[in-house]
Amino acid sequence: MIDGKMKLLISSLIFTFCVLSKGALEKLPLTHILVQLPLLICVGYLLVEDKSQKIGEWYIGGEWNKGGYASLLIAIFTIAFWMLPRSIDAAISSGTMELLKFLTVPLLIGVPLKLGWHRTHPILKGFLKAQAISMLGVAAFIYIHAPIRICNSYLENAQQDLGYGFLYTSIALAVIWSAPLFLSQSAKSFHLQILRG
Amino acid sequence: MSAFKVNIVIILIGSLILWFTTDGLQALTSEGARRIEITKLKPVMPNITLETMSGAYTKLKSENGYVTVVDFIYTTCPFICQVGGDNFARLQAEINESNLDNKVRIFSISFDPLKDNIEELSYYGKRHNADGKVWAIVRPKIEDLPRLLKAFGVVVIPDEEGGYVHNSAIHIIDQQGRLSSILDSNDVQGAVKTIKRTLQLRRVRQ
Amino acid sequence: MIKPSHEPHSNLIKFTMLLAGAVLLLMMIIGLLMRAAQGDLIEIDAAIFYQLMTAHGAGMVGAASLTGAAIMWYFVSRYVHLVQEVFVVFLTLFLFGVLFILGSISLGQFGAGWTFLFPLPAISGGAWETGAAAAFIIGLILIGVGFLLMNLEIGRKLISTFDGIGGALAWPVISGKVAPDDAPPPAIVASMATIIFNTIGIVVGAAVLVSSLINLYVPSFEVDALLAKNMIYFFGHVFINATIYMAVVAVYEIIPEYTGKPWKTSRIFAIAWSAILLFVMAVYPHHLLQDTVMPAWALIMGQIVSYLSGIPLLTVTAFSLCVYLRGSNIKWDLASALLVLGVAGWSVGVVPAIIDGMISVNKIMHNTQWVPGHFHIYLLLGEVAMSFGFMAYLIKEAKSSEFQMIDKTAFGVYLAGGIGFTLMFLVSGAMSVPRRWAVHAEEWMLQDRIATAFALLVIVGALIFVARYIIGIATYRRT
Amino acid sequence: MQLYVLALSLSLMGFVSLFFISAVLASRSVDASGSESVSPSPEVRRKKYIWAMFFIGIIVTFASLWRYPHTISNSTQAQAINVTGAQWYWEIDKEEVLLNKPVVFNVHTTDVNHGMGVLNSDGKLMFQTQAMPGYVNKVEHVFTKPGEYKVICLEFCGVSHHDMITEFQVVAKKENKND
Repeated sequence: MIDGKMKLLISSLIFTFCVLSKGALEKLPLTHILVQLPLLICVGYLLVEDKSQKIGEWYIGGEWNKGGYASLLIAIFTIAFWMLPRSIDAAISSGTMELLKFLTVPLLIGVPLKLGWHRTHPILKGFLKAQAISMLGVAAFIYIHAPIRICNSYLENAQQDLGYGFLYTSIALAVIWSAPLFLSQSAKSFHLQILRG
Repeated sequence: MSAFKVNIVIILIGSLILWFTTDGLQALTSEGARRIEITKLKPVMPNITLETMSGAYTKLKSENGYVTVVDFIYTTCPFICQVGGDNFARLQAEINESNLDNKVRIFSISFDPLKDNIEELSYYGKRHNADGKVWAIVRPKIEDLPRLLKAFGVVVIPDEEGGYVHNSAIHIIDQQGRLSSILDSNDVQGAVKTIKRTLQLRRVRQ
Repeated sequence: MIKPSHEPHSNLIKFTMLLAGAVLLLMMIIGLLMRAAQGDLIEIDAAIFYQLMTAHGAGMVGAASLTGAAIMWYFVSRYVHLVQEVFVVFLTLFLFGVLFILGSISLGQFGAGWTFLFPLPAISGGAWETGAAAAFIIGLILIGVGFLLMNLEIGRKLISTFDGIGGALAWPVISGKVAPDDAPPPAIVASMATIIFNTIGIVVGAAVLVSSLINLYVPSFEVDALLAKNMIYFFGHVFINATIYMAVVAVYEIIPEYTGKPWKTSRIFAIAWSAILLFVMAVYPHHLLQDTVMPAWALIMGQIVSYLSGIPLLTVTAFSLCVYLRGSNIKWDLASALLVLGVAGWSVGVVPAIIDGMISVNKIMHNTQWVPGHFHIYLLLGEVAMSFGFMAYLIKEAKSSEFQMIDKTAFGVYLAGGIGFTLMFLVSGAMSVPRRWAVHAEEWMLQDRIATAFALLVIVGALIFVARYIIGIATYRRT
Repeated sequence: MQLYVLALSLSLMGFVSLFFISAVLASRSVDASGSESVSPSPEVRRKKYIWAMFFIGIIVTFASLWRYPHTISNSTQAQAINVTGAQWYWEIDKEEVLLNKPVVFNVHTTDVNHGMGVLNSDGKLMFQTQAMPGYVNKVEHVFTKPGEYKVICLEFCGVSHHDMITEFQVVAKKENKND
């Protein structure tokens, strides 16, 4: 198993990579949005430990974050903000927004997701997963077919590539999340034995 | 604080941030933002010199109190500028029909003044029936270009085939030389309406 | 044998069925008005007609899905512990959705049909405003969210109890690892399959609904019309099919109680339901057979799968029921009669559907009244009959559960009305009468008028079913 | 054709109903279990039905799709017609087409989905295709009877959906006087 320090190290390595490869990844919207941003989320995700750290305790055990709703809301609003084509444009043209991106994506998406997910009700988890698949589909729809340029900083066919990227991500997530359900979960199925008598 | 209150606070703050960064959910894209900002601020455009397709010189701000309609093009553009050209041809016809031809000027400004020489400009003009009187194809001096594009908020980036990608739109400059509205480049009817409204405003003020 | 081990959520489901029964009656009356208007017996303005049509479509799909969901929830909750609050949330979201939809139609004059075919909601030709279209779409999204939550609750319980999706679909029975005696009961297999395709349908539906909503307010974000049509019909087909696949659970669970013979998950039953799971999703292109720009392989697949879908229904569910009935000494009462009618109506209705699923027939039958003909057979005489049967079952202990004269009469009137009503659609379809026309030509009106009379019979029958149900609930409470 | 479809459907539907009616009638007879020994067991019969349905299905599929019903022949004799649907009228760029020669309809729309259905003078639907925003649906038909044909709308398109009606003529080839 990877321990906390190791995770911290990986986290900072990814962050350094994101900073160094900034120019290369931001050249295309596909790599900007579907590589750099997820990597930055990973940075935050690996940054904190569930229980061993103080921040973890505060998050996991805190009354304010009951049901994990608060941390999920923070993550969702931050995701919504960075889904705006305007914000992406601004992150390229303005240094302040760039800095904001490198701070908020790990800290306000990655960290809350890591620490809030545990407390989330299974149905809400399923709902959010379905929602993510569906909304990636919407984004694909818009980016593939939009006759206008959504981001001023990017070319139109690059925008279409991003659309297809959303589509494939959506399909991949659907497979990744549903495949385990087909596998035998015999550890849990003691109830079945009882039913069978 | 209880979880419920915290959640409410997060929702409030989050919604407020999204509301302000999208101008009240009006503008999700930079282009949308540019249009909203302009209708609010009506910035004065730099009064630069333009060279027309007949080789004459003119200024962006009209001395006779005309309303000026502007689009940005490059004449070798394979697609979007040609469609824009057709739209401007329709606009020119509409203006002539409404007898506004002594109150309105149309400029198609090239943002590639090095490649677009006088011959290229006049060829583009001929192809789309620009009459030279209401509608002229023009180019700025190369040193004025960055300032001009910045003022209009037009972003031009080179594409892979040696051309450019840019936001194409109908820009309307009022009699005082202020950029007053931006419309979709195929919204000719809307442009005519806006032009009439802009002319009306002045009359009321006088 | 896996036997029911929990008390089902009776009161909640009884309340839900009461609501659904009322909606069904109301929508039937709207249907009657539409047929009467087409027959020129009453006068309805075209705009109002199309609003009624939108309400009838959305309301009937809604009522059918609500009854289907209630049936599935009721019987699944006999086998696994379901959190009742989830159904309450589902019902609340559903009712809010209905509120939005009714508001968009009655206040906003929305009339684009329940299929909200892009870009009609956005381009009404002045008949309704953007806000009305948005309210309708938001209403559908709310209902979809409700269904998603309900499906997730049942799905996760089935997955953890019956050893994964494969276990709940009885795959070990197919491979021979588990004997039919130890298999999950038919109700579980059917519910698991329905939940999977319905969840996928809702995810696709949500994507196209949200895209349409964005397009309403930011028209420059265009949606590709062909892709939108594919997604809408995928969602629509899956959703309406799910209603009957949920309702048939009532047959699997109730009929054995009437005969005393168990209905087991056999190998062929398990194969049939896994096949249904695939077919329901692969068959939707049969709604697009007249879009010649569709790739030929997709339309051919639509035709072939449309035929294949009939095989599990006819040779497994229908055939098993017939075999099962023979010599069973089943006790006939309103519940058992309606449930058997439901399977029969469904099986009969699939015939004109399969025939219309052939491209060459579709070319001259699509969007004529042939189409409402076939789906009214397997809704009116199928899903809705099963739902009324389930309602009769819910109040069965309340009275002496004999097949009383009034029940027999109601059943006869409903059956006769249903047959006559749907036959008129088929005859009109064969006479090239288009569907969804507010105004009919003189020469089409004979069938319209006959259909109106039959519709009246259906309503009389349904009214008695619902009245008996209400009386039943009232007396049940007291005892 | 439509009447054959109706007749076939009704007889198949009757056939399916008979199964149910006989099963319901047999449910009362206590003696029914005895008859099972005479006829083959249900599982054997079920298999027979499944195979029969597969077999019939394969034949019907090949017979009905041997020539793909949406084929455009690309014949040099074909006449092309552009049909455009809009809320709520049809625009046809030819008022007359020739008899016994393939006619290719290029079906467009300027706004929402429409459905172009063509009725003959007896009000019988000859064929149809959808009109979809951003696409051109092509459909080919050979008219074998001269006369007036009606174009109607078969996809719900708003409040005046039922008013989208227009006509065109099918005429025999005119005598060429120069011959």
